[in-house]
Amino acid sequence: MLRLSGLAGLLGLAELLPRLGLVDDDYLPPASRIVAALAAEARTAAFWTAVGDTLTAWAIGLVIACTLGVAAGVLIGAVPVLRTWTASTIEFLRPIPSVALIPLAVLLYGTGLGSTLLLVVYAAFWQVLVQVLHGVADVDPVAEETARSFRFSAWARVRHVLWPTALPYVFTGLRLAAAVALVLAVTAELVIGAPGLGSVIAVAQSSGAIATMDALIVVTGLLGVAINLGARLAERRLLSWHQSVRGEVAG
Amino acid sequence: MLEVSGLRKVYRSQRREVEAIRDLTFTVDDGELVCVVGPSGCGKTTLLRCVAGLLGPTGGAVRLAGNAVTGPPPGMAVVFQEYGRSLFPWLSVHDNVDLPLRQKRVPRPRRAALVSEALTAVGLDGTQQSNPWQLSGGMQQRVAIARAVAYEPSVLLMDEPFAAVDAQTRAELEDLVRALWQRLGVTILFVTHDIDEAVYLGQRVLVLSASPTVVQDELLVDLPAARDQLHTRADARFTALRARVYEQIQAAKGAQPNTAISS
Amino acid sequence: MRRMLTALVVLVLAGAAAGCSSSAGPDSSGGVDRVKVGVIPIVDVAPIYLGQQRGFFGSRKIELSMESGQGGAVIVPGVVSGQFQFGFSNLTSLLIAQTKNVPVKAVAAGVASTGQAGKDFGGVAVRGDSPIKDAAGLAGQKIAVNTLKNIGDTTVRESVRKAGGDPATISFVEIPFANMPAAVQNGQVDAAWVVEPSLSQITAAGGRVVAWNYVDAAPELTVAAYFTSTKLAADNPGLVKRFTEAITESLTYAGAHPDEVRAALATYTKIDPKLRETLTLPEWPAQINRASVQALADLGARDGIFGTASPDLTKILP
Amino acid sequence: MIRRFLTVLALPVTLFLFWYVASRTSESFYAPPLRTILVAFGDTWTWPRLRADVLPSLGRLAAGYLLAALLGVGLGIAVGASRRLRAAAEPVLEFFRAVPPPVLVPVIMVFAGIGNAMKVIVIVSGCVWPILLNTVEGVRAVDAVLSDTSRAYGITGFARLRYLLLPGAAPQIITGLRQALSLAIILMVISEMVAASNGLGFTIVQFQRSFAIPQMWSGIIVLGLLGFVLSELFRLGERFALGWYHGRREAQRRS
Repeated sequence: MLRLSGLAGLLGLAELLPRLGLVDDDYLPPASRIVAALAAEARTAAFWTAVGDTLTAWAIGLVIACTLGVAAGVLIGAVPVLRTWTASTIEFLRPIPSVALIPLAVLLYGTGLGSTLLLVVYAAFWQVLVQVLHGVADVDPVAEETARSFRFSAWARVRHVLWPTALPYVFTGLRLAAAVALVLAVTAELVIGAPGLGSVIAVAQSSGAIATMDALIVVTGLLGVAINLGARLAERRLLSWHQSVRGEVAG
Repeated sequence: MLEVSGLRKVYRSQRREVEAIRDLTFTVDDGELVCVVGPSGCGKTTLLRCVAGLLGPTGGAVRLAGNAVTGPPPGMAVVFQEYGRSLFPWLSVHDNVDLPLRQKRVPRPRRAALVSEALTAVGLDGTQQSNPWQLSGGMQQRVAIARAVAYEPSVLLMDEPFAAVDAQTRAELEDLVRALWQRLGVTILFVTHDIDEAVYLGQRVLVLSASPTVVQDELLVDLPAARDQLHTRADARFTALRARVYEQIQAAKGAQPNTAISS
Repeated sequence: MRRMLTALVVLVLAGAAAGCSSSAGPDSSGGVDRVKVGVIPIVDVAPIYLGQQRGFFGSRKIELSMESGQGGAVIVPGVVSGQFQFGFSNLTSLLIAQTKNVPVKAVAAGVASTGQAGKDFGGVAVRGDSPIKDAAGLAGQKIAVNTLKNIGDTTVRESVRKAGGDPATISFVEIPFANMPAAVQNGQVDAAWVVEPSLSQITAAGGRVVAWNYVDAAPELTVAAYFTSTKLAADNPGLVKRFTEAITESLTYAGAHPDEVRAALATYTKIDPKLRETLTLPEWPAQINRASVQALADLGARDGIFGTASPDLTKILP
Repeated sequence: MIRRFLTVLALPVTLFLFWYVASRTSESFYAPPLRTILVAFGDTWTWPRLRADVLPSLGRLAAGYLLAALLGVGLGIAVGASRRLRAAAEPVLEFFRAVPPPVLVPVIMVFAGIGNAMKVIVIVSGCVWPILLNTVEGVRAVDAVLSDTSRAYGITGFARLRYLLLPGAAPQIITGLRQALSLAIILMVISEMVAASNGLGFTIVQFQRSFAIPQMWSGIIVLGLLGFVLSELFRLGERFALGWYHGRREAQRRS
């Protein structure tokens, strides 16, 4: 009940501000008009195609980013030399805004799915990589030494010591990456024009259809809430064995 | 004087209710050292948290010097079992002891004297600027005791303070507590699951039943005030008292099985 | 280990490059060329959608698909890299591209000004209660344009210049067209150079147009054009010729059938139906007006948007 | 020292050399040889340019980041300390977090105009979330025993904030701040893509639009360098602020 009161309050505020004339309702329509626009959109097939396109780009991008991030993270994390030698490069590449890669993306993939994927993967990859590196660094030296004393092979050490320790961190990374991937998917579509919710937002914007634009923005927000809920649920299910789901939140 | 009368505590979660304490009544006189002992899971910590004002009771009352305890009362200090978690890791040993005094608005020179006296009393000279996590477990618990002592409480609550330190340190700390008690004349309520410890330290021992908890037995420890690890523990009277407490606890375990009330 | 990583990087890059080359160049299957055109989803490109519906491209064995990109920054690289075979861009951008030796070439007219003050699809608008009465009054004001150092600011300066004001005193600020109605209404800018449909939104809210910059810049100004890469122009002149014919036919048809244009807008924009019926449509002449392009080049050179270079019209125009 | 320098620089130098050699004969208009980019870098990022474009960007970045930090930590502590507030606020926060900042720009413009305030708010609106959500988690994770100890010793009100909540949540707050830093740089670029007349993001976009591709690439390198320098500074600050945390972790691992 309480959980809904916050959203209800927000909705009320969004309705009242324009109604009371505090902001011009031409440029920030009241919530009821946005909801009506949303209902109108939801009746069109194009809207669902756009949602589908965005989610497809999100999912594929996330899978690629996670696979690469986990592989690279375990590799770099497990070999100390690699770690020291790559640290500066990672710090250099990580903050390069994915939006700066837009020309490169268009050059390689035009305005297709590939462009969106490039930006999504680039942004999400670092989230996973950094978390995996944190996780690998957290391995208990005692556990590591125990494994060595029993003459575990390198693979077995990765499998039975390193991986279980890093797993909660990996999940945190996945959750962060899932959120960032959605933001980037919509941004890429918005700026480049690749098919998806973002490009529909851009069309609504350039057509001056402000209520529709706001409705679509609301949809991206709701998708974000849903993705976050799903990720948390999955994490809780899969990591219930772990005494404390450690690590970091949000991104 | 510390009075606990008809104390009852029920934990409510969404699905069920658990009665941790059914009915506890006892008093601790000023300057007395009373040990509370009971089987594991009997609600000792709940009792202590209620006395400390950290937890509101479901029924009954706790009174300190005639005033009902509704929140942490001034003049009461607590030493917790988890020394590693009760010290501020971001503050030095000195600041850990100093901070509560600053909150009490003790003037600066007096504070300096109290902190250094307390640290000397627990044998921690020269560690003032260290961080707690740089010390061993026993030393960390000494810091917690020093903090309580420097606070100059009229009542000191100790919640299984030595459960997580090694046996030798534990013996030293037990003697330390008795020495401090005798020197400062403070009222101490000492909760433990260790029967030997309870008998060795206390003037009086309260034996609690299993949960939901009531007072199972109460006995006076008629050992001489000067106690030491070697002779006191070898004393026949000590052994007899110890046996009696042990029997009571066994009886307590058998008498009242765990009951959870479904709502 | 590091070698492995390098190998991985190379592999990823190679994969990306392969993905790039595979989609470059038009696919020909059964004599029909599949052609992608990078367009901005605005009123200006209605003829190509209309021409597609009418079959002007199909009859020339061109299977058309429109890729909507948000502006020239996306469309030009797309055309240069072969992701799109053709693109739509305003002429000032194409002139800038030419001075930087971007390998592109215009193939057909895109959209043109109506040439009539009071009835053009773009102009400089102010709020109803603004003290600015005419183009001269714009001197010293803060004016919104969608892109700095491009067709908007150079033509607005010309309007002010012709009216006797000092264009150097104007401060331009970059705001997307869609946000201009709000920016004008809230007084964040003194005036905005704005095109349809945002222009109609401003006038509907009581705003006035004080300068018709396209009209002032040159008679019958060609604003934008369709272009291709020099590579495609050299490799496949037949396709370029067919595309040019088809788009030219589309432009002519659109010019003659404004009602069908308004209907076509519904297929790729979300412009309000009422607005769709009333907004001012641009002209769609079949030919690029060279003299007007020269005028744009001169204006741009005067404002220094080409740097030290000066555009060579013979290289960029068909 | 020299060894550390070598390990820091080895891979970047190798990669740059690789790029240099691989792009030597590039004829692609959009991927010019690194040589050309480096020449453009020298010509472009002169002192006046740095002052005219990088400084304003840094100013907005600093303002936005600090504001986000204050807001995020402040709200985060309030929300983290109150169960009811948390339940009501969480869905709203998650919602706003998921809205991509570029689509918020027009909405923010309606309220905040087109000046520096708008850009700062765009930066705040994007990078406040990791700080806020991490602070909430950090406050919730403050040790229960420590919290009890504080109450028992009468450490309440401001002192509770100063000595218990803030330092207790600090490791997570700092994690949030670190995540927010790289976000802030991205948002700085995004905010300068609209209604700007100077700034790093603005300049890069202008280069891109005017087909000055080597200059554009040099701008991206500047962004990377900026990010690198800021994250190094951050690391120094973190060592200082979280000395106790790292020390304790080390101590726990040894024992």
